[in-house]
Amino acid sequence: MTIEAPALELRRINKRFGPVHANKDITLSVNRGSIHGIIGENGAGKSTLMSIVYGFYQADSGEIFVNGNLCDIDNPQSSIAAGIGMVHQHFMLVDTFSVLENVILGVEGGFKLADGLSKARIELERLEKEYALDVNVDAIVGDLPVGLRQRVEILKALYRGAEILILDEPTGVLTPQEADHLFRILDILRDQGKTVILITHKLREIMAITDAVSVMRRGEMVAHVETANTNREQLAELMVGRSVLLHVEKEPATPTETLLEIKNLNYIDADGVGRLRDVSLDVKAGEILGIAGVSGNGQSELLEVLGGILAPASGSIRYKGQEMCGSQKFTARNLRKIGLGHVPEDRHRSGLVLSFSANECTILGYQDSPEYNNGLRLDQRAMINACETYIEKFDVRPTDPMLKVSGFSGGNQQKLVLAREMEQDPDVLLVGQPTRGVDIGAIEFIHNQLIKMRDARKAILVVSVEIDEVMSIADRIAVMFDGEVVGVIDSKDATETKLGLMMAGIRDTDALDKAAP
Amino acid sequence: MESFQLTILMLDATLRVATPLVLAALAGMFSERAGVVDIGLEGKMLGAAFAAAAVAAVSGSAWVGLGAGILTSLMLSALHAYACVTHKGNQVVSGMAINIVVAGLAPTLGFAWFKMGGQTPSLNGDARFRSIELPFAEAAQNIPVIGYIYAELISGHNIIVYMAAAAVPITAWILYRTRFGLRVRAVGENPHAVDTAGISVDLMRYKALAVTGFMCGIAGTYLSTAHGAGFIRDMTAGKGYLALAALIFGKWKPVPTLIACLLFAFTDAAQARLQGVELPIVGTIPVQFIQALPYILTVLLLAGFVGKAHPPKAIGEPYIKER
Amino acid sequence: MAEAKIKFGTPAKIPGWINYAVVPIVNLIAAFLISGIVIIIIGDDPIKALEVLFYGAFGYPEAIGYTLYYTTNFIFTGLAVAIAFHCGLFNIGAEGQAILGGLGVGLIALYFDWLPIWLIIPMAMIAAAIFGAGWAYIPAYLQAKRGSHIVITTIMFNFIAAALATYLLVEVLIDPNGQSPESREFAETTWLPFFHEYLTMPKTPLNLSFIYALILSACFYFFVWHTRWGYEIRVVGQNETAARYAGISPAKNIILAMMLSGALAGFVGVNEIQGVQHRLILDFTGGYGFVGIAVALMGRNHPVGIFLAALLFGALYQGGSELAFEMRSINKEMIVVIQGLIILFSGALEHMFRPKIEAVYRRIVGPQIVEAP
Amino acid sequence: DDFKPAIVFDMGGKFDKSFNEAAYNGAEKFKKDTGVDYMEFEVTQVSQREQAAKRMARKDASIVIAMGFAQASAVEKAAKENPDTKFTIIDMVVDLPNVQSIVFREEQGSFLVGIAAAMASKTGKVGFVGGMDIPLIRKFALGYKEGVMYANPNAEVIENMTGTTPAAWNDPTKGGELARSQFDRGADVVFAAAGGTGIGVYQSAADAKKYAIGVDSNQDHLQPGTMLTSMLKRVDVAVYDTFTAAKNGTWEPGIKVLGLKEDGVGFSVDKWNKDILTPEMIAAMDKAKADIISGKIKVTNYMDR
Ligand SMILES: Nc1ncnc2c1ncn2[C@@H]1O[C@H](COP(=O)(O)OP(=O)(O)OP(=O)(O)O)[C@@H](O)[C@H]1O
Ligand SMILES: Nc1ncnc2c1ncn2[C@@H]1O[C@H](COP(=O)(O)OP(=O)(O)OP(=O)(O)O)[C@@H](O)[C@H]1O
Ligand SMILES: [Mg+2]
Ligand SMILES: [Mg+2]
Repeated sequence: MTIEAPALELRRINKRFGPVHANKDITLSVNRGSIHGIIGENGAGKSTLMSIVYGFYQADSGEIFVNGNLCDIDNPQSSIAAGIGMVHQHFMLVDTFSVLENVILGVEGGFKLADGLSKARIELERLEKEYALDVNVDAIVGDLPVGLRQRVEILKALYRGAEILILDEPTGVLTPQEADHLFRILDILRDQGKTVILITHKLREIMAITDAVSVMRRGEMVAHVETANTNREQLAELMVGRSVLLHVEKEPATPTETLLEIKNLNYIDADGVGRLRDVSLDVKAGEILGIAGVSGNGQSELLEVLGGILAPASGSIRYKGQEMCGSQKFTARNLRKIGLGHVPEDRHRSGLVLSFSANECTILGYQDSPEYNNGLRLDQRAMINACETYIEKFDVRPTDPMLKVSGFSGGNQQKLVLAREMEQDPDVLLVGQPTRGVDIGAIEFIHNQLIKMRDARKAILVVSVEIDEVMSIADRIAVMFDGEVVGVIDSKDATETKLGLMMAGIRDTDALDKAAP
Repeated sequence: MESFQLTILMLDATLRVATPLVLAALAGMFSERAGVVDIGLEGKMLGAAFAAAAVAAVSGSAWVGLGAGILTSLMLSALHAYACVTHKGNQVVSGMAINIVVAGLAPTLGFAWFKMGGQTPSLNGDARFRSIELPFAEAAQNIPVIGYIYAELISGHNIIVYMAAAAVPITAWILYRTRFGLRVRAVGENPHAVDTAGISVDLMRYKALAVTGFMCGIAGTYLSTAHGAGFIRDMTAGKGYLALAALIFGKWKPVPTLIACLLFAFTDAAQARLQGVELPIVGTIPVQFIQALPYILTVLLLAGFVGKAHPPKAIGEPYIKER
Repeated sequence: MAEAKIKFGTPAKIPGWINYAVVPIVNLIAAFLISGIVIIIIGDDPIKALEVLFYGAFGYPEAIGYTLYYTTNFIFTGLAVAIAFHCGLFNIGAEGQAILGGLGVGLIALYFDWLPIWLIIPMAMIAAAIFGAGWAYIPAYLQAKRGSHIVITTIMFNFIAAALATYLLVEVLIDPNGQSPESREFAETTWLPFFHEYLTMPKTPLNLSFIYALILSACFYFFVWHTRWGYEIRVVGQNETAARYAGISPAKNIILAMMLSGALAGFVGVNEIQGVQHRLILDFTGGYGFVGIAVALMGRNHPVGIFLAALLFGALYQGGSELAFEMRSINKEMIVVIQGLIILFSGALEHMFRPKIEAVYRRIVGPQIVEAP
Repeated sequence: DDFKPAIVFDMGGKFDKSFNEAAYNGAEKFKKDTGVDYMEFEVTQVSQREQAAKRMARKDASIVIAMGFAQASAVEKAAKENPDTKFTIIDMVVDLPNVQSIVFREEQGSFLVGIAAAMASKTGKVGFVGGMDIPLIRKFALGYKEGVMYANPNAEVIENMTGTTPAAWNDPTKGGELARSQFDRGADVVFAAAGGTGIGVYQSAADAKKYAIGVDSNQDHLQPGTMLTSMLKRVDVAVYDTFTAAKNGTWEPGIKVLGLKEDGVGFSVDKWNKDILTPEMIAAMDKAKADIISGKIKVTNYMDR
């Protein structure tokens, strides 16, 4: 038996960021032509490790072997030369450029762009065919949905001749369909002999597609297993260091009065496109209404209209019986006073001010509440106390309320936002993408919190692109397509196929029934 | 006919006044498109104006002066890059510091060298860029309209005016059609993307700032050895800031920036002719208001017609890899 | 392993005094070194120059009075630029707003001087604030509602303010008995009290405005970090989307911040016109608005930092004039060079020596081992 | 030996190519002739005016010359506080027992060069370029205009001011453009009273082969061949004489008006303009000068409107 050198081998990698030892003596071996998963809690050091492999950061010590050869990787260029490509968690694309321009950036092949562009166009066509990666190469990247942007990133790597492709949480922002498509692409890549390293928080994906898994915890590599020899429960335990419940345990809902009632709601965006069309929904106290749908079908706009950020074109919204549309009170500020909580979809863009300290972020949106104000003064003590309570209740790490939130990991940032909105004890809670980019330990926690709120007779509306998530926490599920509500079903009756069809815009109940098992 | 001729002459003045603005604004375009704010255009121009005039006076050659102007401006640009790129200093402060240092240093050196109160000797002959008569300009003079336009407006400028005219398409070509331009634009939009593509962000910014320095050097040289004939302290008189305003006004794009520069220059040329003119109804408008007219007009245009500008996304932020 | 530990041991935490004292001092020394070289080139004694500069700024009571008087102006413009910065705005218009502030003081002092002293003094100060704020309002409104770039509009408004002031002083407010473009002297009841009227110190322009500037600095700190309005301004400045999500109107806060900024800049008019000149004149803003940008940035937009930066520039202005006075070869241009070099080294190149200084500190203290959390 | 003269220049600085520079030249000449050094200061901030005047007094200056109208209130304060120090202010009147005020009749000199301009002009149009629009500059402009009209009642004067900030005194490119715009409109002689901005005006005139008239000091050498003449304002002489008088003990407080009669203003005739400034022009100017001195011609002083 010939021992083929592993495609990638890491030996005793160490990396520190100030006081944080992000990677401790990491050793890893990845076989050629395999898909290798890496999992771990938020802040476990996965992204750091991969950034080191890609030459973006430099390890304090340690060695990297590619195909058995010691590689001195000290910048992305040397890593690209060694055949490594990386798709970063936050895409490294220039939004104002076309796909083509993004792909050739750095490998333009000559001073005049025209030559490089035409060469790249041909090459990209080939790659697109070979790996089923269709994108319009002349589209402006900023206009593309995330799924397509990711393909651009993959194309970028392949165009540079990557043999080893690293993907950092690629499905975090993808719809299930997009994720499926991605996995098909990864499969093809593997079949073509490429090596894929996949970082993810989703055990389902690990089980579905990887050949082997490595688990990281607190900067250390704690386990390597063959995917075939493990299961989700075991992986979860390895990751978090305790056993994790992967299913949400909940009693059936006992909804009572309607707290949020939406009738014929329409919203037209700045470009004159109707983003919400005659949406009618209601949420009762004591239930969770899940909104499923492929992202970009009006869910974001629905949340922002309900949150008082966007002004609807027409329709009616009643909070606790009070008509909001056309009312002076229909502002984000007043809605909070009336008893609305809103966890936005994107914590970085709207939920937090990254340069603020944690305690300053805990009053975002509630800055004029009497609780935090003492006459003219903002009551710093009250802010810190509240923040400490949240940190304690929601198990946020690190625990210092004076730290800048940019220094918290995504999961912990999400917990801070959730804590802020939930602890104000709202009657109606809007939640967008509750667990995006969050590790499973935290997911479990967040889901339980939502159920607890439901059981405290609150009306909760959850928007999520994760079908699993919607199915497991929602009591009723509304599916949106192209700005309209395709249908509302009881989650007991929901199946993945049925929801999938609805998400594609199919209303025909016969077809749905037929699809039902 | 006379008003036609006056209009042409006014446009002629517009071109002369616009030249340093165009060169400086395009210079700033490279820097700002690469993500580095450059309010040091003023200082670079002033430095170049001084060096060009001083060297031209000594050497007797405007071209040698131009070389000195460019070299000086390049050095100042390198200083800006050293502060803001290498040491991640604040770009606005660095630009201001350069403006202030040059404003003091140029006359100080000028006084030490020429003992003429910080001024350089008056330049004449080959020490100054002279007007170029284009072929047949003389003959065309008498052809109505077209010939007159050719002779007065197109012909008879100094070489740097033509350089400025050429700089617009060249800049557009470099920015949009070359590898260098692609990388400059990328580094100003998303330096992380550039870094992960294996290109050094710092080096790109240095290069872009070098181009800025080069073009600013020409702009400054124009002031002292082409349009004027010698250096006098503070002779840029805010043109660097005006060029920056034109750049923003033109939304960081070559042709709109050119138009903004021409507009500024035109209002400037027009206000000279409006001073003291009796207007119907309002009578004679106070000189100060006529002089403020270009600025008022700019504000009105900005408020009325020019929509929101989208500056390069990474502008003003020093690039720090480990975010 | 022990070796590895040492290698990866977290470097000792850099104490505050390194950052807030050693680094700035090293930067200043560097600026003076380069200035010294220039002074040597023009043939004078740099050590003596430094002595004169320092003595001129702090060496005797009159010098201190002048230094603090300049400092007052820089505090006002520094705070003005800083409050706009907190809202994510770049106010280059402090110069024009200061001109308008002076105009406000002048109009009240010229036309309402029959009012009692306890009324006219605060009225003139309020007028300065209102005029400055009003002048900032237009660019702010255009930025908030029409997206007109505030950097351009404020630059333009500087020119327009200068034109307006020149027009008024040449045509309207000019002292009918005088020949220069300035108004008549104000009635004494409108003057702000000088320090030398109450303290035993020589006559200097230092007046009540200085105390006022210090009080405003404290208010600034309180407002920006300890009130909901300051909080909202900072949210808008850091993240407009988050502001909208939190029910904070970016437009309203942009206008508020700019008007506060304009009002602060307008107080230069209080110090100069009401405190010192006692008549409306041209050019009293003397570039304080522009230097305010450097003051705010060097002071990290924090009132304590702004005070220190303002003091530095105040000292430079006053010490510089002493230097120009005492040393023949050093003229006003040379002073400008020194000021520029200080802005360069303490502002733009502030990080140049930091890593080296920190490295030296670490070598002295040695590494510390801290485990990851 | 213990005679200590002092001079405070105003904002333009001692190398402003006109007023302050003329004073500097006068002071330098005094230093050369007598070997007595003088103290000096260039004002850069408004508040420095008072500070400088007082500091000179404190340093035991025997005589302090303050340049420019803007220093009036500073001189007033300093003079009151230092009644034993002699002050001379130029271009403005301060009525105190220890202050001498020297004012020039710029309008008279401007009147004369206006005559030359009108006579040299073939088109009947002449130009005027001022720095900032302030009363002093209007004084120049008005006298000039009257002179032009006196020589040619049909003439037209095109008048331009450079700007509204102090930068207007140092903007040669703008000055050049203003001059060109006047040439474009038919003017063929231009008179600049604009400090450093004038340099650009003269250059522009030389480039366009038109005539220009200098101001304050004799600027004819700047562009030999196209400088028609210069309107002289003998600030240098005034400074020199003031120092000398103070040294000799003949200095007296009060107002000193320097017009044509006192040779305080005038025009230049020298080797650079001898080919352009024709004997007829000189004769006309000399005649007007005599008439002004005798009171036959009244030139309006803008300040006395
Ligand atoms: N640039 C940096 N500066 C300082 N600390 C950093 C930096 N990058 C990462 N860290 C720290 O290193 C640790 C590991 O971070 P890393 O991004 O590798 O985690 P991760 O496993 O990718 O987390 P996630 O699942 O949230 O993506 C974290 O504690 C983080 O705080
Ligand atoms: N300046 C910093 N100082 C300390 N830690 C940092 C810093 N910047 C980033 N980090 C850490 O680096 C890690 C990775 O950052 P990144 O932006 O990828 O966030 P993330 O945790 O992956 O969140 P998300 O998945 O929501 O994007 C985070 O854990 C964050 O705590
Ligand atoms: Mg990560
Ligand atoms: Mg993450």
